[in-house]
Amino acid sequence: MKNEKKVDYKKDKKRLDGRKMDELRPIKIDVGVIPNADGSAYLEWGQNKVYAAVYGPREALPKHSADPLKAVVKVEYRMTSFSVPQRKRPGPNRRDQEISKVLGEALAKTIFVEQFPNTEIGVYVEVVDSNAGSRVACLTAASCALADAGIPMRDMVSATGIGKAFNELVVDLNKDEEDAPDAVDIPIGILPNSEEIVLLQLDGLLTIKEWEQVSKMGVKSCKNVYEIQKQALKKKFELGDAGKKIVELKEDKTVKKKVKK
Amino acid sequence: MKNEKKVDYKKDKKRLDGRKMDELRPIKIDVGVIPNADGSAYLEWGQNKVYAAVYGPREALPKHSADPLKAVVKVEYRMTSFSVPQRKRPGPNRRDQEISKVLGEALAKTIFVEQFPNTEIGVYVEVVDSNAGSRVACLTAASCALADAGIPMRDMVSATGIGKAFNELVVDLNKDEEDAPDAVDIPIGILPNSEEIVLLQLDGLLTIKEWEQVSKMGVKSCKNVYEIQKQALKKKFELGDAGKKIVELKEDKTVKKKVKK
Amino acid sequence: MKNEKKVDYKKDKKRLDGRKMDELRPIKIDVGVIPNADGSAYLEWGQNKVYAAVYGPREALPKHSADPLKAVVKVEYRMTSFSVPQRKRPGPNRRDQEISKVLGEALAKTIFVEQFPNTEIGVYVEVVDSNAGSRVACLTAASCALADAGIPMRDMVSATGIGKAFNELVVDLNKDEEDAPDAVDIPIGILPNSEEIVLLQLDGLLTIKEWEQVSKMGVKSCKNVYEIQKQALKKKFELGDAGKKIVELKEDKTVKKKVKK
Amino acid sequence: MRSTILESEIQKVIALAREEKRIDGRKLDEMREIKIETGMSENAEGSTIVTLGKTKVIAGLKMDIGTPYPDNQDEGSISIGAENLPLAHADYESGRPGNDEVELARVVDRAIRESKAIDFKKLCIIEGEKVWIGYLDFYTLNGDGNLFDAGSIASLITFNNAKMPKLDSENKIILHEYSGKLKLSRQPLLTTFVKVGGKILLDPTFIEEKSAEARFSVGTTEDGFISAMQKGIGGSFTFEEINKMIEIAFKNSEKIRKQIAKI
Amino acid sequence: MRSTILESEIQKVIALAREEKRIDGRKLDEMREIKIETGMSENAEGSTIVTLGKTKVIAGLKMDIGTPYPDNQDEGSISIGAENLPLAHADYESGRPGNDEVELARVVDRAIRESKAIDFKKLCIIEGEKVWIGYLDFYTLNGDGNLFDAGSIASLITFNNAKMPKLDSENKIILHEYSGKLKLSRQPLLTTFVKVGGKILLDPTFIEEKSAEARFSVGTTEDGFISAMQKGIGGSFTFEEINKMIEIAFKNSEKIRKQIAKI
Amino acid sequence: MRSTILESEIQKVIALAREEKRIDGRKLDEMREIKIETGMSENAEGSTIVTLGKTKVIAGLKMDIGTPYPDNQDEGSISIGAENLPLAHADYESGRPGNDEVELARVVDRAIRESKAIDFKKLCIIEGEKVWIGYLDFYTLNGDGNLFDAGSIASLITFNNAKMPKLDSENKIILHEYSGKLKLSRQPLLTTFVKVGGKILLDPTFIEEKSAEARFSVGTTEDGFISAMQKGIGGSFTFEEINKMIEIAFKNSEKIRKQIAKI
Repeated sequence: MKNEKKVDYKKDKKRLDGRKMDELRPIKIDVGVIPNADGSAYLEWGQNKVYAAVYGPREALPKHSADPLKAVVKVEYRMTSFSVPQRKRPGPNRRDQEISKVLGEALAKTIFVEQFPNTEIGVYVEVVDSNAGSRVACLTAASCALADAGIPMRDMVSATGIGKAFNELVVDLNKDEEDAPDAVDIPIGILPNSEEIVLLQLDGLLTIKEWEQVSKMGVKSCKNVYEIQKQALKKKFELGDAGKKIVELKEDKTVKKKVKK
Repeated sequence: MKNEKKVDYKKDKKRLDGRKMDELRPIKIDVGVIPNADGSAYLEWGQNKVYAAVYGPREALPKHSADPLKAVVKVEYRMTSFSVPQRKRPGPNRRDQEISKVLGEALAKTIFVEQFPNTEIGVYVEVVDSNAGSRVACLTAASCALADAGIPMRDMVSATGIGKAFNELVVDLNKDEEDAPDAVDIPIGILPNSEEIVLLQLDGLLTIKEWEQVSKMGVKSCKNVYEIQKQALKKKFELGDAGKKIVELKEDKTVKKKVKK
Repeated sequence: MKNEKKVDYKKDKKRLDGRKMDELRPIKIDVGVIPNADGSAYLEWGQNKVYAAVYGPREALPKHSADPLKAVVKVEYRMTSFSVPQRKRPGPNRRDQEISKVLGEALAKTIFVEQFPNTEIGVYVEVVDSNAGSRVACLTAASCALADAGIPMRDMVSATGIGKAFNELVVDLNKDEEDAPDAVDIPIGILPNSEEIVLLQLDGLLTIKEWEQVSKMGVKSCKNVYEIQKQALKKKFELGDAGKKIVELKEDKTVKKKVKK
Repeated sequence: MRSTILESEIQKVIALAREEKRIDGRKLDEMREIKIETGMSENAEGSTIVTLGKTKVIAGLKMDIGTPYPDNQDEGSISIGAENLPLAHADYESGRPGNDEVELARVVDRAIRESKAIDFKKLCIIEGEKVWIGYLDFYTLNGDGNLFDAGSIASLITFNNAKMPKLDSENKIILHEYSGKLKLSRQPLLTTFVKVGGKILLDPTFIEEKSAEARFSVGTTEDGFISAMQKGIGGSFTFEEINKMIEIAFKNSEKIRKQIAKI
Repeated sequence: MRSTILESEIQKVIALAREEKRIDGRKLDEMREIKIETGMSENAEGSTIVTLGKTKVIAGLKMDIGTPYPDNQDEGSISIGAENLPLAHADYESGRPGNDEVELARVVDRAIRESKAIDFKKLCIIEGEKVWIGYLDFYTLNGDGNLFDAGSIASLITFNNAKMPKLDSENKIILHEYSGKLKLSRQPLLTTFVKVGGKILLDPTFIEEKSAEARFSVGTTEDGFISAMQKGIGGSFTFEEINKMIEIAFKNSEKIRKQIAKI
Repeated sequence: MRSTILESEIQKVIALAREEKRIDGRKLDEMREIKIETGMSENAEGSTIVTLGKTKVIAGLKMDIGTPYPDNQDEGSISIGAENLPLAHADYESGRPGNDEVELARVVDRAIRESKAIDFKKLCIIEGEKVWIGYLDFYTLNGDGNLFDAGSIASLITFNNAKMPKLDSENKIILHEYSGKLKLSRQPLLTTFVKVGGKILLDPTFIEEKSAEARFSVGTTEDGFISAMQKGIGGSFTFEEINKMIEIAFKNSEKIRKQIAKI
């Protein structure tokens, strides 16, 4: 797969899978798919398929993990053994650990954690099929699950990968593109209304000039993702613009929710 | 060992080791062999050699494991590294975990756990040599150890393996029989007085007709095991029918025992 | 390395690295090298390079590890992956576990633990380069770090290896000597003022006669190490004989120190 | 350990069962509706989502190449794992599989393995050197009881539909290329019951399992064989009860097999 | 888990930052003094101690021989590990590396790996059979913040100076003999910032990290490339802030590269 | 962690020791009665139960085939493990071997290994390729102190009596067939003492160990060599005390060797 050296997106004007340079793979979101969870979402993003579930705010366990000032947000990113070409061994590996950490940090700012002292909000994401970009898929799904759970948030979190492959900057790299000799992968997550960056990573070699271009593509693509998230939430609640509801939370910080024990 | 295809018990009328179809291997039980334990037993069953020890009722540790309504019964089934033909690695494997679970569930009903709230009863069984049937050997030994510890019980638990090998239903398969091409292994544990089933597993292919026959053989063999258990307890206490004492416990549910801390 | 069979120290009158039979490798100690620690030391002993740090007395964690009668002394001996010729895997191995235990037991007697009930004193030693004798180097460094932390002690602990190589009893074996066909390694740690033994291990074949000789060499060498320890502490405090200060602690058992939480 | 089930709910389930009623209105021997989806994971050699009432599990198979066991030089192997994901129920926890998950995986495994449905000799590539090792793992996505049957159905379908990876001339796997299928000679399925308030209930929900005295699973095949049995939880069964459950199991699994055949 | 930092200290750091001041008197974009020592571990193929203010880390490299990954038959590999030793700070604990250490190691690793500084093909001994596997581990000896940059500098220097073990005729390592060096084609370095009280601070100390809303690290090369980025901690950055930090990073890392070149 | 020993019992043991008395009436340098049984585990290459007063341990040996260590191409190896089973004492816990068990196993191992009793070269099957790896594990069945000596005796006898598995023409183990024995050239044994109330006690019981200031074990051979020493627990010994213990150890182990010789 690493041998596709003759591919040159600058010349070809289109990508290996036929997409335009700034085109996302098809995204489909269903909200409320896990009945037991307080909030949940199933998301397909190209070949990526992920489930996200939110439990809480609930009593923090073990008890000494509780914070008297705010809710503790725990995020766990996991992959099923069969979600990757070569069987993944059981238990979290170092990549899973890091992704869990950055996803948790990307969600932390948007949740009004100070409203739920001494509780935990458990956010679990499970990848059941993958093809580059599973972390941004999971962040996007987790954000929908939090909204579905009615957790008060400043804004949604919308994410996408931007990068470079075969001599061109592109949106939402797939696996073949990630294997390009000059591949650069830049997962970006933003609060779509304020354009603040909550997730940002980069692997590969990029110039500052390219980065400036990338940041513009990032904002635009994340906002496209945001529209899809809003539609999904709207579909679930049917009774109006659920996405709008989330945005309105920014004004109404007084929302309270009973904590389950 | 899997090549003994010409063996046919239906024709041969006797088994590879000379036993009759419904004959148990020799069983020997010594009660009270581990001085530190509250109750203990050593059991030889053919080549199988196992130790069982009971500690408790004692303070449940860790404290959050305590149940305010009843004693928690913890059973651990382990094998020494040299108890099997190929060296067993240290630490419990998945088989050990499952057997610990089913043995604990087989003992749970017979113990009057509600008499000892907030305590634990630790039951530890260790296989030091094995040759098919170690789990039923351990269950039988554990039951004797519980009786030796004076833990109030509804009944003893008596167990045996029943199964199929070389075209015939047989009692108490040994390793050569477990390796037969048509081998079926069915560990059964019952309360010998009420004939209630507390342990039942099956591996292999069996018809309903054969199962009906197996269940009769199971009850009969377990009752034979029960007689040996009673003799062993009698031998230990010398002063009368200890086995009977156990049975009498069914009538006298008021027995109390001081809990050690 | 095991083939140096023609070496014979009895004949050669000097050792492979040119040392005399009773000569220590060069030792260098710097006290107070880890600013965050309550006490610390860096020690070079031939090629061995080790860091020691002391934290405490501080609140014992987890809480149930606290002893209401005395401070709990926890010692952890670890090696970096690159401190040995063949890369060491992460995590403590059985050797590390044993050395941590014996070092802790060697330090226990000298610390006035009963002055600090319910606290822990954490002693951490890390080997960053090694060449035979890292445990005695660590014990020596840990003792300096405890003194640097102002932990009241009955005496310093001074340690060295004694042993046999190439047909002669020698002080402070290096790796080449440890690989001698007749090598015997005897780590010894003493309280230098009372000559009490707090660390003693032996690997190899030694006669009683040889042992008698070894014990004399051990006391002498440990006392040499003690002088170096005193110099290092003196250098740190500059204002007088810090080593003496330690010794004086023997008289003044009333010293109290505020416990940090 | 978290437990979100209230004692009062359990008492209600038991009281209902005594009157031969169930909290969701089912008959005692009535199975919940089963929905089946396959092939969602393109990276898997086979994958299946089974929805059994509110219970939902996903199973997937990866085939790898390894060396044979010393005592079975001409046989490949299959291993089955089970995990109750913390996203599937408030009471599930992260971490290594506990005793419940180990038992679950092993019983699902035995029902298939002991039925001789899979011919391990066909998983041999080069005797004594290279064999196929299949890893089938199933994960609970929403836990509402009877993971035994849901896992068993999902595993069987996954094996039925699995494509075998293609090998190159050096017997190395060519990613994303397949040749042939993994054929099963039997269609074994588990059927699980619990005893609540002295009554036998087919296909228990989560709350029914928590209310149960005892549990029983039996693996049955389309040609009249029992391939596995497992009694669980701390109570007891009479032989009569066991016989009755085996009888129901044969009938019930036949229905499921018909549904599977339509896929 | 122990935490020795007081809330009042954090509030003080934040208040100072709002006035564009720092507790140690530095300017917001001022790096602490760097001291470098190399070669202390004779058993290592390379070793470096970097002191960055009061932060001190030791890095060491061991080269071992292994088999190549199935999909990269002609390439060796490098793995980077990080450990916060309990001797380095009262808040550090023993045990398996936590999420913080895993992230630290992986970001330091990526900045180097993704810059293509190391040619993994040169680590091949016999294609498909034997390759070099390099283990670079760095350990915190005194923890006072910005382990990312300290670890990055220590790792780069260690690779720069590493000697390659000599092989015998059977391609086995001859202990303590060396032949040639591991050459790097680029000099990538991380530069790390935190946002405290809305202000961007270069090279944060431990207390500044604990006071921070957000953290950002960027790997830069001497020839104008970004090789890694990582946003950390639960807050956010604007694109403007990111751009400003990248600019400072290129300038700052150039200074450090000059210091490294003098070794 | 459970601890069933009362402080008052400890004080009693110390007070008695000061008067040169022991709670079980023994003299200070008196060993408890030793009983020896062998061969109970037919699956083991050798097995032994040693009863020392109320202390009871079972040791067993399994021989396996593996590859030699890179630096000892013509040598096999032996590893010794120890486990205090939770069935053996109320204070013992399940789980991975703790520091006590690791030290116990390693000291028993060293006494034998360092005596050169086992010729590792004789455990070589094919140089550089195949060697014997022996796993001797001993388990405490009833714990009443001095596991060092009980484990040492059980291990030595197990090695003495061990049968070597037979190999087929491909150098694979033929199960349950044996050929020849594992011969030991020396008979090393540990002898263990504790210091209680300033007095030296041979062969301590569990409560005496809990009452002890310090512990000392010495491995001795029949031909006048010390093969191992280990000081344990947090107190100290004088050189005089050590010398005295070594002297007793030589005498005492000679008696045990005579008993062993009779098996």
